Amino acid sequence: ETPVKFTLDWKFEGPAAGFLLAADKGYFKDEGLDVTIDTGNGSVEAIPRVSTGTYQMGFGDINSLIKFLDEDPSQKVKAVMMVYERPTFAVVGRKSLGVTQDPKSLEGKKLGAPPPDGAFAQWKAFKDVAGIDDSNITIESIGFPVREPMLAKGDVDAVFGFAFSVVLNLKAQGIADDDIATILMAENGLNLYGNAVLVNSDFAAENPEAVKGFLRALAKGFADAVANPEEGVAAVLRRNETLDSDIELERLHMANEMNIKTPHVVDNGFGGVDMERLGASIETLKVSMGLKGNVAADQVFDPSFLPSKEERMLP
Amino acid sequence: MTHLVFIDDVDMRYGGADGTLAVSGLTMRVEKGDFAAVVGPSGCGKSTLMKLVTGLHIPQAGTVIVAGQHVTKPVSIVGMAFQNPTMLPWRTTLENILLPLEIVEKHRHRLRAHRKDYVAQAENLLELVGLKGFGAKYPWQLSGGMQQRANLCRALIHQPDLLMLDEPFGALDAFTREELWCVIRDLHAAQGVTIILVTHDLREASFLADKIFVMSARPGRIVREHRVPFARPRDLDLMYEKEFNDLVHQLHGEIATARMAA
Amino acid sequence: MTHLVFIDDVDMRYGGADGTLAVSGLTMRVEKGDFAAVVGPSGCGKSTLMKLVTGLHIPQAGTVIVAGQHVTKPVSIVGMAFQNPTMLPWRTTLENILLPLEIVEKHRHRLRAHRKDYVAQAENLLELVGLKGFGAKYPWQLSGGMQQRANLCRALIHQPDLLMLDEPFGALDAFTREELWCVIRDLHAAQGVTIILVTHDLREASFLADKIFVMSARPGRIVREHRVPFARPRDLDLMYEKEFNDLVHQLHGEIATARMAA
Amino acid sequence: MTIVTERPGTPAVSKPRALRISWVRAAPWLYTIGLFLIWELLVIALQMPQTILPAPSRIFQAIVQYWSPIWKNSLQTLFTTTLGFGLAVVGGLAIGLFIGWSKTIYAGLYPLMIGFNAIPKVAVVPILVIWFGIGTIPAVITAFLISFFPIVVNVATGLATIEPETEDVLRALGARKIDIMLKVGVPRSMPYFFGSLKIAITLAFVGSVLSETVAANYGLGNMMSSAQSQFNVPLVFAGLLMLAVEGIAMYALMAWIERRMTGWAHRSTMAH
Amino acid sequence: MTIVTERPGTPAVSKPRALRISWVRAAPWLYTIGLFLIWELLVIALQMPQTILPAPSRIFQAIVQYWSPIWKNSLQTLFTTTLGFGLAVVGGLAIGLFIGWSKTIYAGLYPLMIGFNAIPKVAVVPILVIWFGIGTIPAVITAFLISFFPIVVNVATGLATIEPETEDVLRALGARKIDIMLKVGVPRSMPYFFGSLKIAITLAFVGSVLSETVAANYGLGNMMSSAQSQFNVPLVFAGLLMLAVEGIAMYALMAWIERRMTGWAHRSTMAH
Ligand SMILES: Nc1ncnc2c1ncn2[C@@H]1O[C@H](COP(=O)(O)OP(=O)(O)OP(=O)(O)O)[C@@H](O)[C@H]1O
Ligand SMILES: Nc1ncnc2c1ncn2[C@@H]1O[C@H](COP(=O)(O)OP(=O)(O)OP(=O)(O)O)[C@@H](O)[C@H]1O
Ligand SMILES: [Mg+2]
Ligand SMILES: [Mg+2]
Repeated sequence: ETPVKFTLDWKFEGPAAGFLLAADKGYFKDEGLDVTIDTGNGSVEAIPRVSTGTYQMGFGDINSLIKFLDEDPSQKVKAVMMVYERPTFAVVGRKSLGVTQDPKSLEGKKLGAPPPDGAFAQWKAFKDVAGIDDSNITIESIGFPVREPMLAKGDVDAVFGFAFSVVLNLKAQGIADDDIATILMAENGLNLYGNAVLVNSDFAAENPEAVKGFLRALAKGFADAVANPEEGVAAVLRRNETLDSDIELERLHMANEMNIKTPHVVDNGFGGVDMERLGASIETLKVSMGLKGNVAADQVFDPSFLPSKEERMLP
Repeated sequence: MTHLVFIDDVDMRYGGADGTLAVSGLTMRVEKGDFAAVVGPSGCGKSTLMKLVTGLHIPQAGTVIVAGQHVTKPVSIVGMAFQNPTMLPWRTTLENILLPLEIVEKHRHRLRAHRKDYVAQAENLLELVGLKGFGAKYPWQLSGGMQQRANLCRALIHQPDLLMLDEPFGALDAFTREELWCVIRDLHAAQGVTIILVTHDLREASFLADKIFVMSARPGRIVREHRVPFARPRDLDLMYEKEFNDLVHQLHGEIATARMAA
Repeated sequence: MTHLVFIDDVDMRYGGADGTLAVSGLTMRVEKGDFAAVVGPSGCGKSTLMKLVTGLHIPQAGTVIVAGQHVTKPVSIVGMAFQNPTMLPWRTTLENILLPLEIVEKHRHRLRAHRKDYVAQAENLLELVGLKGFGAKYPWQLSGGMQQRANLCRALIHQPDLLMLDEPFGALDAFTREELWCVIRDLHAAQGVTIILVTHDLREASFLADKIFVMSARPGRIVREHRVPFARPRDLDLMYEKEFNDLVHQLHGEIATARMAA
Repeated sequence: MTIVTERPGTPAVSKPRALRISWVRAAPWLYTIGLFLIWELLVIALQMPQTILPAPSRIFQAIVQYWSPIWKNSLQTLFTTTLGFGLAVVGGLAIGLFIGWSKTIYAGLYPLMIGFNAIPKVAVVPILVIWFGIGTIPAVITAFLISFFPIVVNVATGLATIEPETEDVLRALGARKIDIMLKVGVPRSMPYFFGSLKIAITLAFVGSVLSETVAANYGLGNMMSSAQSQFNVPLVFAGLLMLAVEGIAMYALMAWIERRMTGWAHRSTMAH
Repeated sequence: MTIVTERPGTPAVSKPRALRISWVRAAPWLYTIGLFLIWELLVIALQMPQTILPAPSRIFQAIVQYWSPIWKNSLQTLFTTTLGFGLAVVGGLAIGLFIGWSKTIYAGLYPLMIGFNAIPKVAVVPILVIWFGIGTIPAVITAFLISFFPIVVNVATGLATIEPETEDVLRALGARKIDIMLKVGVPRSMPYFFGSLKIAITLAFVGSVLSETVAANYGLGNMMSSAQSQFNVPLVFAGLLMLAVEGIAMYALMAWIERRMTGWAHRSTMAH
């Protein structure tokens, strides 16, 4: 068996169900892999973990990966499978504070942003494509632990974050469903990809079969998570007993709906990318993240390990 | 009674009912103006006696009367000095000497207004013990002997009726000690204060005191009281005279017996 | 030369070229088997003298020869004892006494194999100083006087040719001190070891020593050497005899003069 | 631990003595209960939502509800903490002796250590993760890094306070530096060493929890950060409470060890 | 600070003395330079990418390049730290004296403080932010919370080590508890108090940076966490370096104040 250490983007929560199911149902084992899945500390931190070879594979934000490779193209990491076909990047506000589904409603508001947040990183590009005038917008730098409580208290009018985290956390804070306004950046002109499976390029070069097997198993895992979210949530709860299964189920539903089983995926299968769109998103990132122009799409994403399209269709 | 200190059949036990019985059946009288010395084997309760007189400890049985009053709380008419000078290192020598005035009821309210008088008084005392001009120095800038002199000044500043000295010269070398004997002798002569001196040094007791109380081993009580016959003022050369050595020899024998008995 | 300790015209200055000149022109000889005492005003360089003899300090000028060898590094043929007993509190008294054996080259390699012999020897010493049966106790379980006795045992365990005592009895009460005088007196008689004793107490020096060296004030040198005429063995009652007091009186006068000169 | 004893005025044989001792015994419990009571009342009075500051009753409820994960994660944290603390003990002792060995080494390393100490260890954890992956190892190392400093400083201080006379006695016998170090330096610094363990163990907890928060699948730190991201604030506080309890327990253990191992220092005059 | 002095064998008037003192002086610089050199070489030898562990040369380059933000943020952090530290000084002194006042209070509060100390302050920051908003206030409070403990403990220890004879002298004069406290207790605990400031100030840095990382628009903590998310690792390390420098500088300042204010304690026999 080939040992593979895999790092998630975040803790064991609903959206990680696909990975955990692949492990629990023996899909990895069937491919001759001995996979350890570790929690992560943000979809950005997964990238250096993989590039240094501490983890052979991981799950991280492809936009950050582009930025990472742009800083230093010699880094040994690339994406091999797209999981969030649309990024979960969102600005979530409260209707009672004057924020609606319309991005323009953010003008003149106070927005809370954790500096390491992936959604906030796209703000520059997003405000351009959505035509927001930010001259009256104040941005407060607030950490993850206080993001939703501050929004709930009304200290800020909207916050940046992953839709499925922020919305559910807001509900946990006692904010009513119909008070929450989610502005998904991908639905408002920001044409980016989201989180992808990463691999250490040295590992991929030495064990191409292992990587292929891993992705095959993963496709099955995600298919199961889409088909049977309850089973997915059970796998998550096995690893963290303190979670609330209803909330995780809802979180998984949201991820499936908004990010994983998107219309494009339904048509073209799970896991692949459109190289042109990826190239375009690199152009977008030049605006939002100030890329130097050191990377091209084919350096970032390597589709050669993907299983066939049939194996990648989601139920 | 005309006794300044009157101790009658006192028992004092430390640390509860089954603790150490430090003194038992202790009876002792000191008159106003006396210079009394207390000698005895180590651990016999000499320091305990001091604390009984000053009201730092209250006996379980017996009577302690100081200046006509039953002692039930610390009496503020005494000055004390210990072997360790216990000067506060963050105050100058002068400020150290003035410390009792900040505490004793009688003086604390007058201190601010009459500070100049008090300082003058302290400087008088400093001159008396041979420390003129050292008031502004810190204690740690003085030698051990000088600190002990300042300590005496502190014990005297509030003009106590009674001066209690617990082995004040134990840590000093022989010559400095003799110098301070003379200082104390002169203080006693000049100020007429009553002094009780606890000491291990029989020659010190014989040279300075009018009365020497010899204590038994623990539990301590007074086994013998000597009148010291030498005329005042006394000179250091007294110590090389035969009668002096005979007195010391006798005291020595008595304490040796008291130790044996223990 | 048959002198065990030979100090000739020694200058010793602390802390660099413009530091304190502690002793200057110091000349002194001690013969094997002698009991020498060094007295002098405080700060005159008595402890410095001890450190010169033991090789803890090397003089800037002059010669120090101990047991026929120029002293250029610590000599290991001496035992030392200070006023402060410096027992290691984490070792039992016996282990403290055995400490020098773990260090001195001659013994350290033999210690493990011959431990029993050495322990027996230590217990002999303990008995000699009146501490039989206290070997297993920790130093802090002993009184000050008992610690000082153990300290003497430690100084003697490696059978040094020379025993250096720097005010070993300064912190003790008068009676304990007299007891230890007798202990030292008997040790000297029994073991024939050469002893140099530094002290402030002129009676101690007169009672114990064969020769008394009187030092001047700093920078110290020997101003006078006395032969002590009293026959051995000496008894404590000697101290109440006239000749004894005369010697003490004379020494007293000499040191007073030396102090004045400073 | 107070400047005033019950001597003045009261006879030394006093009945209330036994009573007073038991007050001192009871005080920690009384104060703890008092704290919880005030907290509870404050929460009720101010109508704090439990996502901001849950009442103690709610926290205890969370402890009962989540007892199984709390227990497992506590054990994990205790394990990493103890391991890191163990390393700090060994390393701190060694470095402390090494530093105390020479003035120059001391002068050279001390500022570096201060500088390192002023750096928040959270910043170091990601680097550790990159080298060692997540989980037990970075937590152990963080616990080590955060807790070895007080041990080093204390051991070096112990060496510095050796009485020069003790040294003279040994040097006069021809003792070498290493002899003095082994016979006197090491035992002499033991009370200081054991004294530092109490501080070190609490810091070790902080370190391992910190690291678990950022990089671990298990442990109280992970549990709390996951609960935090779920806004299960009572569970966060339950974790904090467990930490406080573990911290106090280990502190008490260290205090006990200190008393056992260095009784001589407290009974002899050598203690400060 | 070492058990061996240059006494044995060398004449006391020794030429090399001046030289040796300057070695001790130079040691901190030499060791620092040595550390950077080894680090640089290690990075080159192991071919570390700068996104993981940048070489010192790269860090210095980042310091020059980003000097303006580094400088501004450093000032902000220094400001919050100093403020929190100032509060800790006042509060720690007050609580220390209060605790030292009575055995019962001491027994009651001490375990609570240990428990609180075992809680990582990161967990407390979110609560502070919710109460006080982001920015300076929570940073100041975190710095306060993390740094007041050593001050309290030291002040209480100072009170506990008053010589009973000094107390007796005053009590025999009829001094009340408050007199003894003011005349002896407070000044007596000052050396301990000033001694604790050195530790407290480094902890205060840790606290304010921690809080800035979670919730602030300015400060080194905020700068480092944004740099981290930009993969600008040299800037992160530049921030850490600045922190270390500020920490050492403040430590030195506190050590200087300690020497100035409590000279008597070092010159008298009272300092252990
Ligand atoms: N606070 C205390 N608690 C318990 N026992 C005490 C206390 N103080 C003194 N003792 C005991 O009471 C006895 C008498 O002590 P005290 O200090 O009065 O003797 P002393 O004659 O002054 O001794 P020394 O000559 O050594 O100064 C001793 O046995 C001592 O152990
Ligand atoms: N390590 C030192 N550095 C500088 N000066 C010193 C040192 N040790 C002693 N001195 C000085 O040298 C002189 C002689 O000191 P020494 O300790 O030999 O005197 P002493 O006769 O033993 O004094 P005492 O009777 O007080 O023990 C003193 O003036 C002292 O201040
Ligand atoms: Mg006494
Ligand atoms: Mg001396």
